[in-house]
Amino acid sequence: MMDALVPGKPDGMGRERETIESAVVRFAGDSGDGMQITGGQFTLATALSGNDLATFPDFPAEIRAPIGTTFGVSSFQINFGARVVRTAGDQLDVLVAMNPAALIVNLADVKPGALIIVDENAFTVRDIAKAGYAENPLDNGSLDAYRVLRLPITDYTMTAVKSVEGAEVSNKESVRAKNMWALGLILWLFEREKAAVVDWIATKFAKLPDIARINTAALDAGYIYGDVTEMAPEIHPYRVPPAAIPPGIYRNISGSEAVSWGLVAGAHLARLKLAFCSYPITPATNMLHLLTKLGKEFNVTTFQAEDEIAAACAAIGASYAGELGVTGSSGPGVALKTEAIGLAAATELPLVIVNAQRGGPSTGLPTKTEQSDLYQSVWGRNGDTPLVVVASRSPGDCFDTAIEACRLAVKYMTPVILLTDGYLSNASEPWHIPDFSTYEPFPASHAIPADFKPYNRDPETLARPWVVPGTPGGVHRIGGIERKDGSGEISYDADNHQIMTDHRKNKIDGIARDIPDQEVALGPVSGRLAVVGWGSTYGPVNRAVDALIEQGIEASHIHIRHLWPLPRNLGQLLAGFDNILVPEMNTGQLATLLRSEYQCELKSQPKVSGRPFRVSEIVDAARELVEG
Amino acid sequence: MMDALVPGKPDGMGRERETIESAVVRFAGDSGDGMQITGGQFTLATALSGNDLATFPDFPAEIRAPIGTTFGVSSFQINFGARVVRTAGDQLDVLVAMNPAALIVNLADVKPGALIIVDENAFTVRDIAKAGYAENPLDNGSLDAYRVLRLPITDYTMTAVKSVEGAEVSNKESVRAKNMWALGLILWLFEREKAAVVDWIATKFAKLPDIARINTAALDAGYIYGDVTEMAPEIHPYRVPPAAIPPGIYRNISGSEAVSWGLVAGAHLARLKLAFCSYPITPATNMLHLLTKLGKEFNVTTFQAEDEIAAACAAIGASYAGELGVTGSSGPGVALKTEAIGLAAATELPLVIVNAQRGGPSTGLPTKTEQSDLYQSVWGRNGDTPLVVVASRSPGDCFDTAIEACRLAVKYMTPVILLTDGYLSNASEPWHIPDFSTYEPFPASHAIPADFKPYNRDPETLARPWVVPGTPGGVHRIGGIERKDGSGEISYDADNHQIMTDHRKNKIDGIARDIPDQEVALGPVSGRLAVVGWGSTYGPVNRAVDALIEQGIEASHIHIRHLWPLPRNLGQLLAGFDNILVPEMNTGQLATLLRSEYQCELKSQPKVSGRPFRVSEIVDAARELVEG
Amino acid sequence: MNLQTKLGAKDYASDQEVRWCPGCGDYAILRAVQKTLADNGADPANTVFFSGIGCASRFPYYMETYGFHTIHGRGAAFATGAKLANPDLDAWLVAGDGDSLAIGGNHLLHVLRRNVDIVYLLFNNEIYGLTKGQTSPASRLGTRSPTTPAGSRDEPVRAARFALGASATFVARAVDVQKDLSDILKRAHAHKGTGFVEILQNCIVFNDGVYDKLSNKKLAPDNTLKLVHGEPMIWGAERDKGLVFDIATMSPKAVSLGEGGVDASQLLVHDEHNLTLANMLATLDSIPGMPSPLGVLYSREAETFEARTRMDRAETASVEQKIGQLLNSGHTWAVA
Amino acid sequence: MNLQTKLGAKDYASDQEVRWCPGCGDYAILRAVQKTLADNGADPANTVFFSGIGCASRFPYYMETYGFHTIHGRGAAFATGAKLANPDLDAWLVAGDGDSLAIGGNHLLHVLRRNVDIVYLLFNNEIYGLTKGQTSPASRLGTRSPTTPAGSRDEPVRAARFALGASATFVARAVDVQKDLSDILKRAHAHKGTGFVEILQNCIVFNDGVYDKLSNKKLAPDNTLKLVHGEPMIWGAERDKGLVFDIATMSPKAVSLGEGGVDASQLLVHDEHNLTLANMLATLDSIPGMPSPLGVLYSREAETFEARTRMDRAETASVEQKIGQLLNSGHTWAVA
Ligand SMILES: Cc1ncc(C[n+]2csc(CCOP(=O)(O)OP(=O)(O)O)c2C)c(N)n1
Ligand SMILES: Cc1ncc(C[n+]2csc(CCOP(=O)(O)OP(=O)(O)O)c2C)c(N)n1
Ligand code: SF4
Ligand code: SF4
Ligand SMILES: [Mg+2]
Ligand SMILES: [Mg+2]
Repeated sequence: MMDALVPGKPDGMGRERETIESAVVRFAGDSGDGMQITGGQFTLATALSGNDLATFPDFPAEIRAPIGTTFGVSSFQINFGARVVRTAGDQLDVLVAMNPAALIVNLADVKPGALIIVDENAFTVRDIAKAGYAENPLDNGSLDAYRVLRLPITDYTMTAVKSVEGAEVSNKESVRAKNMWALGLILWLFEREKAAVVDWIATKFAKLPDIARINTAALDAGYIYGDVTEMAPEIHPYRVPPAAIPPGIYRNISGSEAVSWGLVAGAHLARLKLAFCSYPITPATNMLHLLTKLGKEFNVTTFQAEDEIAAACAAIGASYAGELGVTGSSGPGVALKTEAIGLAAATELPLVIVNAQRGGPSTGLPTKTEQSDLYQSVWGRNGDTPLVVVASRSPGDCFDTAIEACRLAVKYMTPVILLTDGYLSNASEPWHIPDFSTYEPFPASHAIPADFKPYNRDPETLARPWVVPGTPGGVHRIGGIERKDGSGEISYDADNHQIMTDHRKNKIDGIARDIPDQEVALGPVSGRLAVVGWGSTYGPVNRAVDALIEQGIEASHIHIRHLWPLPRNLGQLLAGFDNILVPEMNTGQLATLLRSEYQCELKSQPKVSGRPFRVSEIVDAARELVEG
Repeated sequence: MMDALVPGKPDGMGRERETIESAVVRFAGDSGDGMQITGGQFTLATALSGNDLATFPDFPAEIRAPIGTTFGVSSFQINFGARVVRTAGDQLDVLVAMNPAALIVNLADVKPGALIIVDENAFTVRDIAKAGYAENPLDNGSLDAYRVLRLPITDYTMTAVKSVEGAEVSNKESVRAKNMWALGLILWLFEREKAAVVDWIATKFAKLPDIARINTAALDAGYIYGDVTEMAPEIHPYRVPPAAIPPGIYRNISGSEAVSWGLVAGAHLARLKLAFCSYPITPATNMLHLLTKLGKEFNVTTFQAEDEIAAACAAIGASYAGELGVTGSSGPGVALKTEAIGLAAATELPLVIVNAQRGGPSTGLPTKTEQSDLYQSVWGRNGDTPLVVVASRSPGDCFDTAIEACRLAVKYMTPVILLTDGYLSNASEPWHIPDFSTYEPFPASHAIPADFKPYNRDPETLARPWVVPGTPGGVHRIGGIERKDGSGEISYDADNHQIMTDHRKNKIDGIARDIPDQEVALGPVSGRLAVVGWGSTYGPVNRAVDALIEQGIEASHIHIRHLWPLPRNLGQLLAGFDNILVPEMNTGQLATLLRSEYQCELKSQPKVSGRPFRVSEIVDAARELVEG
Repeated sequence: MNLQTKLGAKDYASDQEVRWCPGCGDYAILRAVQKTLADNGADPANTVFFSGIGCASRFPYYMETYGFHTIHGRGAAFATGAKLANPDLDAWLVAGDGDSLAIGGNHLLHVLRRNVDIVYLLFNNEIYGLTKGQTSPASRLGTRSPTTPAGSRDEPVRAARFALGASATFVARAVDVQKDLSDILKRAHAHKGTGFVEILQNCIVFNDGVYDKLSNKKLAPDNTLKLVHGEPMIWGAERDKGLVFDIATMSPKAVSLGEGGVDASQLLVHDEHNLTLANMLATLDSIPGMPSPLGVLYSREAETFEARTRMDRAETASVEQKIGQLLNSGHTWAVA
Repeated sequence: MNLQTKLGAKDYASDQEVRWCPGCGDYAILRAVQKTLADNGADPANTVFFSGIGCASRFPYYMETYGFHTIHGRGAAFATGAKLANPDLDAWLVAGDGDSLAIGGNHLLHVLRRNVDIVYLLFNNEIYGLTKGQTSPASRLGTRSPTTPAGSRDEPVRAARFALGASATFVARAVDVQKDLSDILKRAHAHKGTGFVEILQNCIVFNDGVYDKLSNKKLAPDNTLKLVHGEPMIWGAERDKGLVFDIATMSPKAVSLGEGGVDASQLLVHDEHNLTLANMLATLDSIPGMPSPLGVLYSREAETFEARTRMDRAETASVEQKIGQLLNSGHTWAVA
């Protein structure tokens, strides 16, 4: 929320900068307008200026939708502030709309009184109609509730480009620089440095110096336009002071990057090579792309399989042969892996399955986020087939949860499902880069224990020994038919099946002893209200609980990272609250899990619109619950 | 339990027949010894004599295991009585063991003091060793706790065969008749008529008259041996008086038959052709075999697909084209169908998935029974993908549940999972043949409604109209990407996704209004103890509750047939009991479901040994629960 | 069904906005298919397009016929099931190379061997379009993509070769922008059984230009061999190149025609029904200097899946009775 | 690894009781494989047998080597993953015809085209043994089974033909009881890449005798053609039949040798490296009167999957450092 605090130092026109605590800005335009780049660069400049921030990119579902259509709109949202930022923001303080389609699609999210900046050159009769407007929205008073800054951005850009002497660029290339003009303006609006962007342009277009020059010119022009133009009094620059951020080295990181790197790190800490076997599927594909880049030097092999089943099987095959097999996919792809995952559970081999969840059911909404694969993760297998489920809460957190998934898979010889989602995959946040040398290794052992039998278990972990083919003296056979306790030979014996089923269950249940007790993320450890969440709703839930506390409502935030087994103290912790609210981006899957485990009364708050929660939605639901 | 009542009429030697209320007999021998046939014929004779009964065949996992090995033992158990019989029996009153392997494998189930009949010719040094005995168990006193009748059955059979004049049969064929000799003896033991067996032999070997004659001779010889031989006084014949069975026409029916016929009946009642698409897997394969036989005249098409995925997809394709698509499989196969089932749920097409459950996880125990796919059925899909789950409770009940599955699939345009299991598939019971003409049809409609849109819903059922390709004027497109409410066009709209998700959920939840309220199978509707079960544990649970009541413990039996959605009154019903015991052949899956729905306190009684519950196990657990 | 007025190609276009990238080869194919339906006088109400998932698989939405956009790789299985239920449907299947040769390879094999009477259009852009440009099993050696930054090194699956190995009864190849594409589609449609057509399709975004040699008007004549049953195999802008078979090496050889060259009468004559020839043609362009054959490589008559599974609906009354009999069959007994 | 004493065939037998039906063709294959390993001096600790599910797939349990009995149809994918992790494993895969050509068809295609360096033994009994006798995709026309009571009418998949269509680099055929089976297995094992061997295996219970013409000592000579690279193709008890290629019809023809017949020099000479020939051989026995070819139909050198994916393990310290650098790469900034 863009709440005024104190006036800041004046801008180039001597205008007072209004100091505000935080702001939410969305860049929106056609897919070809470069909005993701614009957003990314603004994010970087913002991070460098010391704000905390969170971002949310939203891509069109089509590869290349026709220009000017609503389904071709691409946007990038950033929430930044002088305080800790946990979400990409609910409502927009600033919307940059590069064409009518971008305006119509995004208007509903704009706060009344907020600033809307439009490129009026793009509001041609044709494009207005294409967006579905009956008449020009800039002219018919429909935007009266907002502060609208209509600028001929394309014209201004062309002028700026022409000013670059000797630049040989096409008309198309010139027009394309308009995103940099807009970026320049917004940099001015929030008192951000251009330097990093200028550097980036230079690097990016190192081989196309003319393109670099016109883009820099457009950027400068936008910035200068803001700094020196007289604008309506209600349009004035802002200052968002730096946040109190723990000291350290930071970078922006997306969930896709963090989970990929976390897997590399996890395999390394286990002293194994990483065998990442996958089949492309949105939004999981990025992991395959990123890991393919790393390769050899990181002990990473990637394998693009013929389908998801083969990917899962190959990952298990790799684990069988002694490396860390990981497979990544999204809901429908994970569904296909179900049978193979059952084999990994039965043969007790390590396997990490990363599920970047998306809207379901079936093909559903591939480019939208949702967290509706929790049932599938915890319960979605034939037979009594328990395994481990962990979920990441933010882009940066994907790094640590990926390591945790690797640790548990290797230590307990079990499949582990790591849940991320479309939001986490694409969104990025400033990440306090950890000192990797401080991470505790958990080396895997392929050594043959004394009295080796493939299903003799470690008395502590109940894990079986991981003796791999190629090991002299360890020759043995395993398979999916029930195995005899100890020897692992095929056994149809009734009692043995009971014993083995119990072992499998006890092994997974026992992992609860090896994970941290459930903590309260915010608020007291017992009391009037617990808001319980998991996965990527961490941000909005945390912010909502913050707001509730500010509003004088005693509330706590419980965020569950280990979804199976659940932390040992969770039941008791929940019992300490009068009310429990469980917001999730599905029809109530965690709510079902908690009820089944603890028989607790709770209020489920489901939401499946393909978009993250708004803070206000949670606040409202919480107030209703406690105030009745 | 073979409790003596009153003496019956004497046998051929003037021995008193001891009248007993019920008996459990198991025929066990090598796979080649014809034990299934022996058991089947004894079952028939028993049914004809008016007893109620239940049977349990147990096959070896191997196709043809080497002769004389323990893993080659095949057995057939029957429980019959003068009262209603609900289970195949816990402990054996009579064991027929045709070789040492059959003895060693089955001895643990024999009641102390029970009768063991062995073919002592089969107790050769070699076969004794093969079975794993260090010495001949018939000679070392190890069977002192039982009444042992050791007979040279093979020799007796050969003698009988030789007496058949002019029969040209091989030695092998002669020896094979020994199962008929044993059957004859048991027929005598329980005062059963030979006539039906003689008829059956005549029909079966109509083209091999000599074989028919020697088998009949062996049967006679066994019967006469019993009738006229002096045996130790503790070995005497029994009488099991007829049970009070509702009048009507009866037949034996296995679950595989009943479910297959039920599907035919269900499709017929919907006035559709049945398209049964499957891929062989134990124990589901029989359905494909049986339905293939029916074919054309029953409006049945069967399709053996290239894999389970194709089978599910083909079934959905058939439903799309307007017939009733059904796919059958077992746990690992159903796992593979998960993604396709999601599409059926998303496109809202009727689909019945029959899951004949078996021991898991992974390949598990293909030939053993278990009910561990409940999680997978209710929750095992990506996305929020609710569907309907029903379960059969006994072989005969498969007929009606299959019809119910078809009814719900067609009426609500939804996938329905029908759960049976290995026990139900193979076991058979006397079935009161229903008058099929009394079944209410539920004809499907492919008519184009006024204002047709593919996702306009029936206000009552929330089902969409089932307009099929080939229908003039109904041209439209459907698919797995989220569909626009009404038109069904692709829609990435956030609000629409919420609306459609709600529709899908409400549609399935609403089915609770269309299923019978939960009844109590036995005992009062509230009180001290409810034993809650589902699926094939119906028999032992019912019998156990009976026993508890007899023992003076107030108890009720609640058997859940509709597992999703659950009956509307179930929560309230459960709330009326002080204690709830949930025995199931898994690690507690129904218990989880009930807890998650009703937050009720209950005691889970899991069992996963690949064998049905014993009545006594449930009785003991119940007593412990209520008596502490 | 007799349509009162003959429909034009445009009448087969649905009201949905076509959402492929501008310049995508799929547009040309869409037009050719719509033209084919118009020329065939297809009844929209009896025509159904199945598809899997991928850019190509959006196809059904753009056709004013019935359409079922299913799941990735399984379109063939859905179509098979639909034909089981209603053998008279005029069914088409559109599937990408990933859909058909990666995840769907098994279903392609089986739909072909079963000879289900549908038209199978494999849009081969040698890339995964929808998921943004990873190599597909059809990608040629050296294809750079996010999953093969150094260029692909897996031997590509060759669709026509694979189809022949899978006992296909009709195999054709065509280029998206080929003028007479619709003629090939008509042949495929007329074929009783699976009319399998590999359509070489340009993905302008992720794999632009892989078929330039075959689609560019200048280059195509020297690089494509248009197959005509019963005609000698000749190609080249000047129609001066011919194909012969060298029995000593059991291999095809390219020869020059005319002056100083070979006489046309010595050339291999195309015989659609010869499997050995078809197999040879299916791998011809992997030999340097050899053209890429377009047209019908192979066809043979064979019983269709529909002929084997077709079943008339039995009368309700008779089924009712049969079921009653079934329930009462075998050993029954009366309890009074 | 140098084994101190050479192991005999029996040393490769595990202590598990073999549980196939008495008389099953699998026994002979088991013996031949054990002999092959012994002859190869295989290191049991570095040898691993993968399998899917089926009677054939029980194979690994009977070998005193590493073994992984996986899930139905996916053995090839597991083997591929294992070779990705450890390219030096001596890996074998045993899979039935259902396992390979029904549920596993896609993985067979891809393991072949990737040329993963394993031996792929397809036990083809033309039936589903383990599930008690349903037809498999390899069942020939007319096969009666519980799912085809009137006889199967689907065109069978021919394993060798399919493998060639899938770009296999080594394709051989053999009969279970063939004396020199082990020689063929050795060839497959020596091949760099996927050594694909279709072994025609008798299922005595559910499909007894389908290969009688090829395995019966009296009938075999007239019905099998033993392929030898570089040798003319001759068969018959009297070795009086030969194969020629008729260029006019582009088809193989059987001729009589010797007196009044054709001279051996006119016969087709087997060339393992000729794909056209291999394709022809793969369908030869579908022509009435033609023999069934046994031996190596086709082989070619090609880069293996392992050669493409092999990766030495990077040093722990260096990876540690690289990860540190990775985390700190790109735009970073300091907060004080
Ligand atoms: C089960 C499943 N796996 C993966 C995907 C993601 N996916 C969608 S289309 C596609 C491949 C597209 O390539 P292709 O079939 O060649 O079609 P094109 O887009 O090139 O036309 C993939 C991997 C999916 N939708 N479902
Ligand atoms: C996912 C799955 N589907 C089906 C089965 C059942 N099944 C086991 S083996 C088999 C086929 C066996 O035939 P084949 O592969 O030819 O091997 P064979 O037994 O003849 O050696 C089938 C259908 C299974 N185990 N798993
Ligand atoms: S990505 Fe390629 S195949 Fe897909 S629509 Fe765009 S151009 Fe066509
Ligand atoms: S069923 Fe057939 S293949 Fe299987 S073990 Fe028996 S004989 Fe062999
Ligand atoms: Mg493609
Ligand atoms: Mg087989």
